[in-house]
Amino acid sequence: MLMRIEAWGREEREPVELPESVRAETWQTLTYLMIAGGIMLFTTFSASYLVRRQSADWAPARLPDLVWVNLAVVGAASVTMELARRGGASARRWLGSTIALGVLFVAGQAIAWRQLAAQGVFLTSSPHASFFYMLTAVHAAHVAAGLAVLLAALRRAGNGQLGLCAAWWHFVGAAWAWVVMLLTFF
Amino acid sequence: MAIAQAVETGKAGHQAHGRDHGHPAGFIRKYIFSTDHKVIGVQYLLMAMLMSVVGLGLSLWFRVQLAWPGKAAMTPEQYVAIVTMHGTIMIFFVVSLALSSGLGNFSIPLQVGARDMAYPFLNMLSFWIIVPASAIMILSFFVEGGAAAGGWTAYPPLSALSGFGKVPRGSPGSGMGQTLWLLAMALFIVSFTMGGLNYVATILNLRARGMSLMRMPLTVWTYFVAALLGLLSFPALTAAAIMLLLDRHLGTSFFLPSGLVVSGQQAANVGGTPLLFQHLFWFLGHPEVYVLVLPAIGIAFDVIAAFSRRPPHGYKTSVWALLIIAFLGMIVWGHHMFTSGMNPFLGKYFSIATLLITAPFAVLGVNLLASLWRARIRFTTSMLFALGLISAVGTGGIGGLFLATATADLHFHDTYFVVGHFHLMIGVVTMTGTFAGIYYWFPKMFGRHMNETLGKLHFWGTFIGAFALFVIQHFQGFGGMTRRYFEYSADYVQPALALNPAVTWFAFLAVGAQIPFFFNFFWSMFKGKKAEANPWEATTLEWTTATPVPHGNWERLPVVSGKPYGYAEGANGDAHRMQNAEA
Amino acid sequence: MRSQRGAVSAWLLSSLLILATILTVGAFFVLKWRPEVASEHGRGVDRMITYIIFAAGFIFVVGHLVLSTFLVKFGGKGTAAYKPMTHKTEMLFTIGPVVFMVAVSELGVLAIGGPVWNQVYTHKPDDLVVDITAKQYEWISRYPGKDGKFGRKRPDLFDDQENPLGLDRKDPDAKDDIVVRGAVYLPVGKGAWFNIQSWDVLHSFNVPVLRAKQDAVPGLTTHTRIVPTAVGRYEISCAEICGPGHYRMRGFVNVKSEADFAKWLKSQVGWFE
Amino acid sequence: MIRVSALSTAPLLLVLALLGSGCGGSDGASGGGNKPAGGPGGDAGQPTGPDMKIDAGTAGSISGAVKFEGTPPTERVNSAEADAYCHGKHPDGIKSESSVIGAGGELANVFVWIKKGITGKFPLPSEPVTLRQTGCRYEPHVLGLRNGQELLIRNEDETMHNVHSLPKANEEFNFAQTKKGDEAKKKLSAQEVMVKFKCDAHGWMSAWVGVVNHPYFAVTGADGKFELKNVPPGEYEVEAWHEKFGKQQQALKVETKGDAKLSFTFKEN
Repeated sequence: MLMRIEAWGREEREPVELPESVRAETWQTLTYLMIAGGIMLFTTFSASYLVRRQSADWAPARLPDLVWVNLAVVGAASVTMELARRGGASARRWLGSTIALGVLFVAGQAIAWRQLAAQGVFLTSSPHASFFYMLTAVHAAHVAAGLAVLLAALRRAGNGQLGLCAAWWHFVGAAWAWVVMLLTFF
Repeated sequence: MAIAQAVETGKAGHQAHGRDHGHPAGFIRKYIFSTDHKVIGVQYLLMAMLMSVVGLGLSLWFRVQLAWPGKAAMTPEQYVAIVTMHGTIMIFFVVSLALSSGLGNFSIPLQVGARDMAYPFLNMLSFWIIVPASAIMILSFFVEGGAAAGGWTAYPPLSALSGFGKVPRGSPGSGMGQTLWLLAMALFIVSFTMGGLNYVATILNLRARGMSLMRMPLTVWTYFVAALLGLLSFPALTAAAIMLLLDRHLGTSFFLPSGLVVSGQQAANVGGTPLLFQHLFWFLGHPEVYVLVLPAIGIAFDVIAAFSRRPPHGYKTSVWALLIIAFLGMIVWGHHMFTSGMNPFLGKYFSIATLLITAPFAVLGVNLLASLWRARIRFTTSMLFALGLISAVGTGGIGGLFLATATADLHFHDTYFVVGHFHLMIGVVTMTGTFAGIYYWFPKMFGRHMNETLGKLHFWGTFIGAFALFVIQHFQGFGGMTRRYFEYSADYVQPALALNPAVTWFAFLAVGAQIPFFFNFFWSMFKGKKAEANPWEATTLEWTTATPVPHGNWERLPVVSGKPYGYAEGANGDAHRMQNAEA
Repeated sequence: MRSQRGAVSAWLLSSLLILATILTVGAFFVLKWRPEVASEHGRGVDRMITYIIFAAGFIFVVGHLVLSTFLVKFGGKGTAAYKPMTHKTEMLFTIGPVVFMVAVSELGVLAIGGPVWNQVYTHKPDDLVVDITAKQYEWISRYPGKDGKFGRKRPDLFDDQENPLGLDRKDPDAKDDIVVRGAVYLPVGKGAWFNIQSWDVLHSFNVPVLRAKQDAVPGLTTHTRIVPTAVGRYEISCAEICGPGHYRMRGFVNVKSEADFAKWLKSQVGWFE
Repeated sequence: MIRVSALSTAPLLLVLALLGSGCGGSDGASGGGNKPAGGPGGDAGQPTGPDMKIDAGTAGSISGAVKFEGTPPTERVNSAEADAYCHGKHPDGIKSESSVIGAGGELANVFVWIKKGITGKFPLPSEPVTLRQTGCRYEPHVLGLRNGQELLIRNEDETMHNVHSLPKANEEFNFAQTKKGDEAKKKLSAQEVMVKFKCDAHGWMSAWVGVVNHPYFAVTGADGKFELKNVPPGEYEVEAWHEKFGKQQQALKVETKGDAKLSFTFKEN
């Protein structure tokens, strides 16, 4: 077998690089697909939430006010991301502030967890709390992925190639807005 | 599409490529941690073959128990675990790996005229995540309580009652085995999702110049639709798995309701809804059927075109049928749950919606059949498997009529009718498609032909065995024989029971027929008849490059000038026009 | 040479396909392929199944005949040549199957299946109400006793041997509830409305002869309605995997004449009487 | 188990991380699961200390009887219809064995053992204790054995039984014995009074097993009597356990070569 497929690897030395423009298109496909997958994930969770809340034991707890502050933070991060995307000389600075706001957001979420835990509300306290903890954790994973991407993009900031990073980042922000609305009003 | 640039790079990147300049890359980078889609495709095939030994072995073991109770040295606890693991391994670690991942990886870049997948490194990662996933799946047999035993559908509460913390234990297999099952499935989802991303990006962005969407071979179309379906439906299982894990290990109550009493022990859970899991599971599970079945049909279209020397009938309608199947496939999951206790009104809706899917499937079936009309059929092994697929799609498909009708499902739900039906669809259809693909592309993979005599032996054994085995199971289902039973005692089931030894003998035939295939596969790699670049006189792009396929697939990327199936009547009989032929 | 071998394959495969078709269709005449039916809606279910057998059988037979004919006609010696179909024929071959499939299948489910489906899920006021509780691996039925009321089931009072339904001794509704392990008693010809529950995992209340199948879901009460039409003893088998003992989770539905049923009911004492 | 729960969440988070790795670069998110360690039961296992040698010249005994006062509860009769074999053995139903009381109030199936006062290690008997499944009942209904001693479980019925133990300190087991003559050997390795055994297939079947560190335990017979032999002189606390009427303790002193008398009386609860 090894002999048979010998030829495949014979000329292997450099990976076959795609031209920049094609590469950009594949990134675009990848990003939008992942956003679609992410939307499906949060839709599934939301549907589960709406089903689960019909049980007799449903008792919505008041979320810490901090989640609204966090919403504002993530909103601001979207704005700075948008400014960074526009490019220009200050793009890197805007991207830096986006990352800072992102970190602040995650930290804020962690504090919100601790506030809730201090009130004696834990993962298993009520179904509403279970959803809160689970959804924030799942969402934080998405934010963390976004932050990693932004950090990687910091080098390239300024040459106007932040469109896809921005798309993901806006998705993450919108997802949090949706989660907060869901947990508060439904 | 920026194909032109790709061609330019192709020129630039490969002008220096020649035998003399080749640096032999290290063995490990070439064959183990290779990023070449062709190597990865073969790796997937080998992995699937390895797992099929386990999965099929398990099935023979419990078939012996079913036909001759007590002769198989098996306890009821082992039985449920074995049935569960057979289902999981065969669906996710054999069929998915061989068909979706294996042949998909090998054929997609070659058929669209790309040098490799869009993300070769991600591709390699996808494969290497499957290795620990497979290992974990198999190792779960050896933990306390044995492997997962809640059925491949893993319905809670049985699958959620882990016995960890305050959660009571539902059955021996609900403990560590179920956790490892979930872990392996999580890894599988990661791998399959990354694979799907790669497929879509490759098909959308890396097509050769001139290959519009409507010039793609049907195989590529089916992989494209299947990958999109997978990407949109797997998140539902991901969410369900997260909630199930939380229920199992951290004491939440997503799926565990109030008032549970398990083995006399009262559970602390409140308010969960077990039905929710079923909805989420089948929101993935039903599209997953199409994720597996559609590529098999796509391969059959390509194979039938090549060996009947004419373009497949109704290319456009087939593509539309695929898209409609994909859409409808996402909104009919509830037909798996007619008797589950969901609202009877929903049952009616799902029944009506599901029966609509018969229409696009009928179009595919008619197109497959009509592709033989006025053809000049060459009966190679590959073609035989594709023809077998037509029969299996028809037979399995009409079984779906019974199950999709809620009223009839009152009798058929969870009987061997279901077993026979889904084995025909995601067992026989997928595997005949896979084998058709393997015999078809083997010369391209290894530069040698597979032995035709052994191949025919393989086909006849597989087809006769599998067809008889699963059609008889339909009759057992008519007789009301329930699934997942270790032994039977009821009066009404006795006539159905009498068919069990026959089913087992046919199972031995179908599985035994794989022995010549395994032998043929490895023997032909070294000793098979040498193959030229286009041995089948087929027209799609993979046959335009040299055999064995060089790294990067083409010296110069092909430029597509026409439809994928340029078969026609020529002056001296057959004629064919390659897809990249100059106009 | 290729064409000769091709001819062999063509004949082999097409005769095999025709043989398979004949055997499959013939099996319906030879085999006792479904249990007798002993319920009102069960006859409807069978009517539905028969309808689909004819519809599906038609597709199955025609499809395989066409396939076999094509194999022989166009396989082997290269006699035929490809000419594309006209657009019109092609559309005909697309719209035809679509209309046929949709008409046949939807007509069946709407005209025959729908009414039967409704029959199974409609509670009529004078139905006998029976409470079924499933647990690993037993079926326990309950009748409301003289007062016609079911007592509440309390998980905290559950005891496998002493109180498998968790009834409260002090609850007057529960006191006279009649509890039967492993068996259900029904009068023939009278509608019975089932409340089905489960203590632990999913089970499915499955009585093939009565064509009844309804999952027992913990935390939920599911329903089904049965009108038995023949006196007899019909086995309940669990149809939803519930653990290693799934296969032996048995029970019996005893359908009795009205007089015998009344006699049986009278002979029963309440769980706490 | 704990480690795996953490492990199994990690890949899920990884999926999300990968789904999220927009334009290159990914992040290995790590999952954390926390769960209180340790199961119930506390310190299980064999007792430590020196091997005990009983001096036959000084050892005494404890004996007595257990009575029940009040109206005996009515015995429940369960239909065995679902199982043809059991139905054949008990066409009129199977009586529950939860309270077996003689005409004079003699209470059978009471487990009597020395709860406090015994230390040290005793040699294990090599022969196993047998728990039979016969006539769709467990035989005996209540039994005792030493921890670490072999328990032989045998199916003597022509039907499938399922042996399911519901311990708190020991390891749970749950397995089927599908045919007559099936045997299984099990060991319970921690002291536990009592472990309930049930058959998932036949809801009326139950057995109770007392697992004790030392050899001083007994089960009352139909006459309500028990005897603990070869007890070294000393002060002890003796417990009597009944599945329906609960537990009682009494302290007593065993003199050299003396026979200490004990009587327990259970009342309706």
